[in-house]
Amino acid sequence: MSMVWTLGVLALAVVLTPLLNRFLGRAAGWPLAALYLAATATLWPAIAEVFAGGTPTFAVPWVEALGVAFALRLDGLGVVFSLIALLIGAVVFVYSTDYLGRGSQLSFYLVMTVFTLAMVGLVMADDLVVLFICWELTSLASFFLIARSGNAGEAASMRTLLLTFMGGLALLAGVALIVVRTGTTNLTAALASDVWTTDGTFTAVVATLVLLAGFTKSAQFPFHVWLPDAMAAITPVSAYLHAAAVVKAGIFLLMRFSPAFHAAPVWNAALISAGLFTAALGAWFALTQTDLKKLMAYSTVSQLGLIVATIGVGTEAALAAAVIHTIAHALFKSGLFMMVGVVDHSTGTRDLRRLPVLWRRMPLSFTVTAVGAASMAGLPPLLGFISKESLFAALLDAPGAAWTGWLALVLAAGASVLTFAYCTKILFGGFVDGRGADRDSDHELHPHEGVMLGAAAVPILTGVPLGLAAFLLDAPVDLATRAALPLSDPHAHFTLWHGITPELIATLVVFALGGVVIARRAALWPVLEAHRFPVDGAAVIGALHDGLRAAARPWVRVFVSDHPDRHLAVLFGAYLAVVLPGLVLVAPGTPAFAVGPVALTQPVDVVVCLLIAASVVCLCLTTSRLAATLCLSAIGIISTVQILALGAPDVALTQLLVESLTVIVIMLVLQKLPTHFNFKTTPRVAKASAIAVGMGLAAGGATWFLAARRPRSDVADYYAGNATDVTSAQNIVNVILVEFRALDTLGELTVLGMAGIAILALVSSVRHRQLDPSPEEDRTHVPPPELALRPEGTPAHRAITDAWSNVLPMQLVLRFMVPVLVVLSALIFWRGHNAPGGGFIAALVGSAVVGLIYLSTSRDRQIGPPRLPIRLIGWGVVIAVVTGLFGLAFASSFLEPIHGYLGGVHLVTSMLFDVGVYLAVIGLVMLAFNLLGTSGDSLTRDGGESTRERADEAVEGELPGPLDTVRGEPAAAGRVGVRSRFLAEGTPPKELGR
Amino acid sequence: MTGTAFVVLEVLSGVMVVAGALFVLVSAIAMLRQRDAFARINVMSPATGMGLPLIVVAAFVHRVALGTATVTDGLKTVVTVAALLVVSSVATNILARAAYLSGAPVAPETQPQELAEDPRP
Amino acid sequence: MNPALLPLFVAVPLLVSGLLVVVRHRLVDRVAMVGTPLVSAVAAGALFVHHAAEPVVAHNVGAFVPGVAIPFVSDAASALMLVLTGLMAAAAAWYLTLTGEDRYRFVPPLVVMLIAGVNGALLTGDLFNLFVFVEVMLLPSYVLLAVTGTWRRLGVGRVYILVNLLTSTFLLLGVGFVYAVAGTVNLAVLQGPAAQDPRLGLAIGMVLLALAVKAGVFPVHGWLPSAYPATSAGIMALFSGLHTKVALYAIFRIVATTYGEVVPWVGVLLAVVIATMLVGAVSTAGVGRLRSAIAFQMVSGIGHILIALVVFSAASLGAGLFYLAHHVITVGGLLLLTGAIEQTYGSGRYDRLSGLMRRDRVVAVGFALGLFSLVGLPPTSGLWGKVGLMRAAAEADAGVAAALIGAVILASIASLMALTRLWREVFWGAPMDSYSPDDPEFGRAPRTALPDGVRVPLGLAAPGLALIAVSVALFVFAGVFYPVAADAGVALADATAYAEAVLR
Amino acid sequence: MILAVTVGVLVAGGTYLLLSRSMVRSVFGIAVLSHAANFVLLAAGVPAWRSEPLSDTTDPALMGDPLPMAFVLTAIVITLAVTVVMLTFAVLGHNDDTHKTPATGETHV
Amino acid sequence: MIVGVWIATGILAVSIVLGLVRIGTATDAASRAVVGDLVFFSAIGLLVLLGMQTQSAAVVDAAMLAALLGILATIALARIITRGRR
Amino acid sequence: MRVLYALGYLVWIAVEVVKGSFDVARDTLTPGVGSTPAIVEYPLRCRTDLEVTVMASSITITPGTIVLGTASARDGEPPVLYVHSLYARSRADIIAGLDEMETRLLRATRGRRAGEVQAA
Ligand code: NA
Ligand code: NA
Repeated sequence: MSMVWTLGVLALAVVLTPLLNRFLGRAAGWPLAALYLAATATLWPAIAEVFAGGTPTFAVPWVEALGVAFALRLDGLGVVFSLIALLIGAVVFVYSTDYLGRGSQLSFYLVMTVFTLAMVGLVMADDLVVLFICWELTSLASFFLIARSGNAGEAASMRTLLLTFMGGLALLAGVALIVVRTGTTNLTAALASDVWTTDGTFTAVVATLVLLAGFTKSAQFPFHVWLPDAMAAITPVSAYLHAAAVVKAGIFLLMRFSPAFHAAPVWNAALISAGLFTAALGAWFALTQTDLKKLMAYSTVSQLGLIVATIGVGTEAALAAAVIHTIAHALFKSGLFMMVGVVDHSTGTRDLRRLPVLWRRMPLSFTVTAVGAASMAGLPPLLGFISKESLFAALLDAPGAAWTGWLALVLAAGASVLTFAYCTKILFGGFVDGRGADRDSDHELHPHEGVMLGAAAVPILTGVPLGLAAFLLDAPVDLATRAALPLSDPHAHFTLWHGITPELIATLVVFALGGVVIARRAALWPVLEAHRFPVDGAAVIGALHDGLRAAARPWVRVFVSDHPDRHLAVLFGAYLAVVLPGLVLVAPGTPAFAVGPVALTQPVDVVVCLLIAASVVCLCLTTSRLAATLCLSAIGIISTVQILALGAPDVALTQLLVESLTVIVIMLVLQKLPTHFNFKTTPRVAKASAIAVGMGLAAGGATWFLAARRPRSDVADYYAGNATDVTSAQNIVNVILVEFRALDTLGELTVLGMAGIAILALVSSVRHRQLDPSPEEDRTHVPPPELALRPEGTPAHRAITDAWSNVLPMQLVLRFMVPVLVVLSALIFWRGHNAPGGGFIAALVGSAVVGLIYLSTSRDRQIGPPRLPIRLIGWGVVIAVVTGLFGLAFASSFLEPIHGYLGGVHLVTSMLFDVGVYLAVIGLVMLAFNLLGTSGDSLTRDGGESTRERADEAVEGELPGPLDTVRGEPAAAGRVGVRSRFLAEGTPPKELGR
Repeated sequence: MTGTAFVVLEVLSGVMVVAGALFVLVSAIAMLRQRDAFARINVMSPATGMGLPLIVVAAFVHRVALGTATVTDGLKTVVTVAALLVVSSVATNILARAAYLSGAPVAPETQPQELAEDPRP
Repeated sequence: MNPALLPLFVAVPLLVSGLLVVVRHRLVDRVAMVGTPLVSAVAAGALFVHHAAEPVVAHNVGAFVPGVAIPFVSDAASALMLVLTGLMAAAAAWYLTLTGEDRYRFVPPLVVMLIAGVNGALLTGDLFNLFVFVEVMLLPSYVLLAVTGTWRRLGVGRVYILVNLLTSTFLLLGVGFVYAVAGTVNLAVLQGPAAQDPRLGLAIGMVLLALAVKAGVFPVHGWLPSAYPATSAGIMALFSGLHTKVALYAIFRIVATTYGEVVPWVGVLLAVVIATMLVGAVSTAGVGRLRSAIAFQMVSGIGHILIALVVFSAASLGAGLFYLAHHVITVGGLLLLTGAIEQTYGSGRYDRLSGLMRRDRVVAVGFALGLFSLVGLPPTSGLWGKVGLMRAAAEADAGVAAALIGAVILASIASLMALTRLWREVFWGAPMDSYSPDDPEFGRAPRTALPDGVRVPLGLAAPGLALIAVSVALFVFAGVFYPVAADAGVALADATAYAEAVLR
Repeated sequence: MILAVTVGVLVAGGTYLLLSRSMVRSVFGIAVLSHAANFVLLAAGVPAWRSEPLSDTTDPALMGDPLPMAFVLTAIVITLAVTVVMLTFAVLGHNDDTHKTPATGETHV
Repeated sequence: MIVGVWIATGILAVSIVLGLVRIGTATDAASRAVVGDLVFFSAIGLLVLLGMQTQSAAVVDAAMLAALLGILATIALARIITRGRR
Repeated sequence: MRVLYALGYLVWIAVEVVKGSFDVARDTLTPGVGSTPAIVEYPLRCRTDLEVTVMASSITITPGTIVLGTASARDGEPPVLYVHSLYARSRADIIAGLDEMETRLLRATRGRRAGEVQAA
């Protein structure tokens, strides 16, 4: 419970931060530091329990479906790392109160407190997923803290985020593998699993993933690049995150998983080699820096390398050494970072080449820095000396052949020589040499020591007593070691004097070489600084970004296009890829063709096939839009023949009517388009033909191998045997449509009706001049041809140009035909249940009437009252649905037909359903004619209606004013009839359709 | 339906369909051979005026022979033939005028051409 | 519960849609457009709860014989999808009322019709009926895509309609072949035999191919990033939550019933899934508009969701469905926020936006959380989505698991890199002092000074922020929400119960 | 099964048309493909049973499968609906050339 | 009868093919339109011939509707060749 | 009486259609182009719209002739048809044929005497 309190206090700090910041500004650091100390205090009972040999735990379920619990557990590792996080955090907050500018520092304090919460959660987590979440949160907090420092920080923070994100993914993958393999998300249970000893491959894979995660965060080569980048963040952030916390999260992770991996060869090899290489590289880079803070960053990289290498050794002594060096490093490095801030604030620069001689003016700062640098360099009697000795000793035990230990020691010693050198550079370059003293007098020196120096001194000076009384650390380090190696029984004994040992000799060699460096430094620094490594991490990540964009472009270019044919070609390719191999696979096992009452292939099928082939060829080859339309029409009608030959009269009638209507609508549209296809739109013949032939083979082959190779289906038998009994109707296809599968029909009628609404909405969304461009603007405008015609006023001229006299015979015919068609439509509607017909076919006949009337007038007019179509559609859908709801309300199911008798006539509610169908179809057809039928000619005439106007009227009703043109034309005397004499009198009649 | 009548009607319907089809073929070939759109419209008549009505009537005769014909069928056949003869010709007039209006070229052999030249100069 | 009520999920929206065509009143339009999906979601929520007692609810519409009638079937999976699509549609509709797009002609009835189609497609147990409802979904989509957005919408409208129609034709062909081989298109009757009969397998493969196109799976994904960004943000958000997801659900459902756990062609499937994840993620880096980037993230997300199909277990299906839910909400939120930005500054192009972090802090924070969610960072639903999928992937055979995990990692890295660029170019940098809105016709307009005080109105950003808040809630209360998806996964995996309920 | 050949021819033609950059040709392509799909559905009903499914005139044992016929009817009508919508797309802007869509100079990404 | 029907079917098929050839080769829209009409009616002829073989109940209706629709098509063709001028 | 004339007219038209069809067939199936196209103006005696309609329809249904345009009456001029003829030998032949047709038609619509009315 104590752990929860700790987290609670930290969460309270997060919550209080806005308030504290508001009232105290940068001084909010004081109460926050106090809260951190309070958090430490609340943790004390748990720490005591750990010292007593226990492991306090806490768990509440979180996502039980995944087995995830909010589980905490404190052990030696947790104690060490949480104390580092809390105490250094408190110190840094105190430091910040002086370091930060006056005024609000909300984002700094807020993210810092969130970070601490996540960090402490991370080290206490006893659930793999919780651990992962805290891990990611520390990454995010780190990212935000870098990002908040303006332009320089933004780029750097992105790189940091990317690298730590990669590590997070590796960790997540590792966690997923562990969870699935061990069946638990509990960290302790998972680490205790025997899979780590029994399955070497699995262990190696997971170990690799975990160490990758650890490497990214603890800045190991090649992921070290983010840390120098992160120096864009302000100094308190670096002192906390980049010395004590975030980077230590990586170390923590490696130690946390040591129980599972410490004996895995991959683990040992990777950690030791990467660690030592990083140690050397970091130290070398540190030496080449002139920015004190960057120098510190590379120094951190180097120090962490040593720790990682030591963890990789995996022995008891090694882990103990790693723990103590972690503590030592956290102390001196956070202090040193803070000292850089002191120098920076005092001089206005961190550049070693610009700093004046400081040690005389700032003796306290010089002293504290000297102690910190000495600790880092490993000078006795400081803690750094003890920890480095331990590291050297531990590395000697490196697994493998005997020479590996020696090699490791030599490498580590080499890195330490460099360490010694850069420590020299920090101290002498920063305080003694004063390379900038004579050059830059513009930087006035304002010693700024106060609170900042005090805060920096605390961790550094803590290293002095701890070095002298190192035995104090024996117990905590033992506990931590035991946590990292559960089966061990460590008894660390830290002391300044171990006797003459290899590590002592190595240390002495380091000191000796270091002395040489001090002596020769004036010559050495410029040489080193001039030879910076040419490639830096920012460039590498920049190149990665560029590479990704370069890689992305082709994928975008190939697959994103405004040209439909490109997309369709891909679709066809996919279809071929699926179907052709599929056919090859299924062909061998294909059963024989079905044998039924008649032969599977009838002679008429062959005729149809040939005619369709001819029409298709013509359709594909012609460049005339009209010819293409006629070929399409031919295909449609020949298909009707085939459908009828297959015994589907309803389908045949529907097909015939639909085909005709479609072709007529196409023709309406074609009057506005160029007469011929642009040759540029013709597909590349070879390529398109190849795809087309392939598709033909695929679809034809699939029909050949999949269809007609079984007897008539059970469902068909059911319909043939029972449909009439169930529905008392003889036309089975019709009752399937309106009863058995009325739901399909409901969907279909909605689609059909709403297609009318669709075109209305589409047309409404387009500007007038795009809908009906003026002849000048219309690229497709074809001027009226020069006609060989006698002059205006002659009967010959009128015979061709007068529309009304030429359509009059048709108007007369329609007077007879329309009633016939209407009656026919009604009959077809009525008989649908028992003979080919029904709502659709009847409606299509009705639509033919609409079409005839629309096309047979002398001028292009809207047909019917303007708002009628949308009403028909809307009410059509409503009637159909309501009929269905009747079934639900008064029978047992939606769309269930209810039978009844009215005056002896058998009635079914499905007929009402058919009414809905009828209305919707008529509505669509009227809208299609009205909206697509306008032509350039109808617009140029006086009183012509534009498409836009028709769309508006279809929605709003007849519009008054200047648009009210067609209605304004002179009223005609009457309609054409058997006795009328309009032609003889020379006056136009009133035409149908209005 | 007696056997003889059946045979007669069946033969009749067979002859009628072949004759009808031939008229359609004549129109089709004429389409290829005529010189302008107006001539082509003109030679549609054998198909719509003779060919199709023959076929439609033959179908009815066939049903009569089989004994499946009904009065409704007869009525529909009449309507169909009427539509093909009357309504279709009215529509053809509209097409012919539209052809002229669309600027379709008139064969130069056309003499006289009184839409272009005044017959009473 | 009376199973006969299931068709109301279709009937009510259709009725409302029909009425909205006739009755045109602004308030009625708005209430119906937002309310219909919301009511549908609430009803589906009740249905989901009911499934604890009765796992599968099935009804043969019209009360005809099972196997002949069209069955409507609901289980935890379909109920979850209904809830999700309903909520997403309601959020998008809400946004449309804020931008005023609901006043474009017939947008409300078309949106409601879309809901009807979605609900029907989610509930039907009949392949041909699925085709019909897919068409009911698509018809309004063609229009909605093309009536809002820039003038380019008309061009891509052609792409969208042609791709979808060709795909529908493929679907119809596939359904035809299924009937040709099996003599039925009833999923319950089809349960099981596909694994034994390769001919049926091929037919179902054709159906799945068509659905894969509609879902936006590589290599037939191109239409999605081509078409979606050209329409308005609200419509894109609506589509993003409905179309591809319904297709994914149908894929899951069909595979679950016809194949069960013997998923065929795992190698091919694996390659396709991995390619979808990677191509979507990598392509995100190749664009310069907010919504194009999100469109590619949608593609990548679809690949992620399909991991469940590769692994195919109740747990993995649960993970896939959770990821689906997370993705719908996150992408929807981001799109609506983008919409608010576009509406305010006239453009969604990286090069015309800058420094929004300082101008519009709340929107920026919401957007950042959305991006976190996309890449799987806490505290967002994306984290649990990724955890679940990683777990599911780890369940597969070693080789498959390695490939899937590797692909997820690579896709995440590519996404992060692409999205950080987006963030830097749009949200960081100096706040804009002038703007050049995308001209609806020419794409470019002269730069105009940005008046003082121009900010993204919070009211306009509210729907997007609400969805992002849902994403965060899904993170915090994953303990409540994850089991929902897990239950749905269990239901999806139990095809026998499904079939029995239908044929009972 | 000459129907398979018919289907193949129609699909090949439809495919060829869809690969052009003209919206009208594409509409025709879709229409042709729809015919093919209808034939596939009807072939799925096994054309060895071809009598019309009218129970008053036809022996149930000889009847063609009515279910695919109903499917085809539905499909035909849906095709009609979308064809009308496609034609609207083709004619908006008086330019059906999808190579030059009603373009605006905007880029697509 | 059946022989006649087969012969007629063949003749009509030839007519349709000739018509298609003419549609493809015509130079003016009006000619195409009229040939298109002919192809339409020829196909209707085929439909009627098929009906004679199969005793289809729908053929009489189909023929009647086709005759009426053919007229509709003819007028539509008239509209398209004049590009909408009436 | 008129009914008889009407029936007679129908028969006459039917015969004309057959004759014309054979004309077309002969021309089509023999080598060379045997047509002599002409477009002539034909002022009508028909007065009611029905008469004009039937007249125009009859002309068109007869193979060899079609109506290209119909002009309404104006300024005392009667309605005029423009007829395209394929096989007539001369303008006079065409006019004569049309006159005969119109006369027979008018007899059916107006009775025997009306048929004799001469063109204005
Ligand atoms: Na920008
Ligand atoms: Na004629």
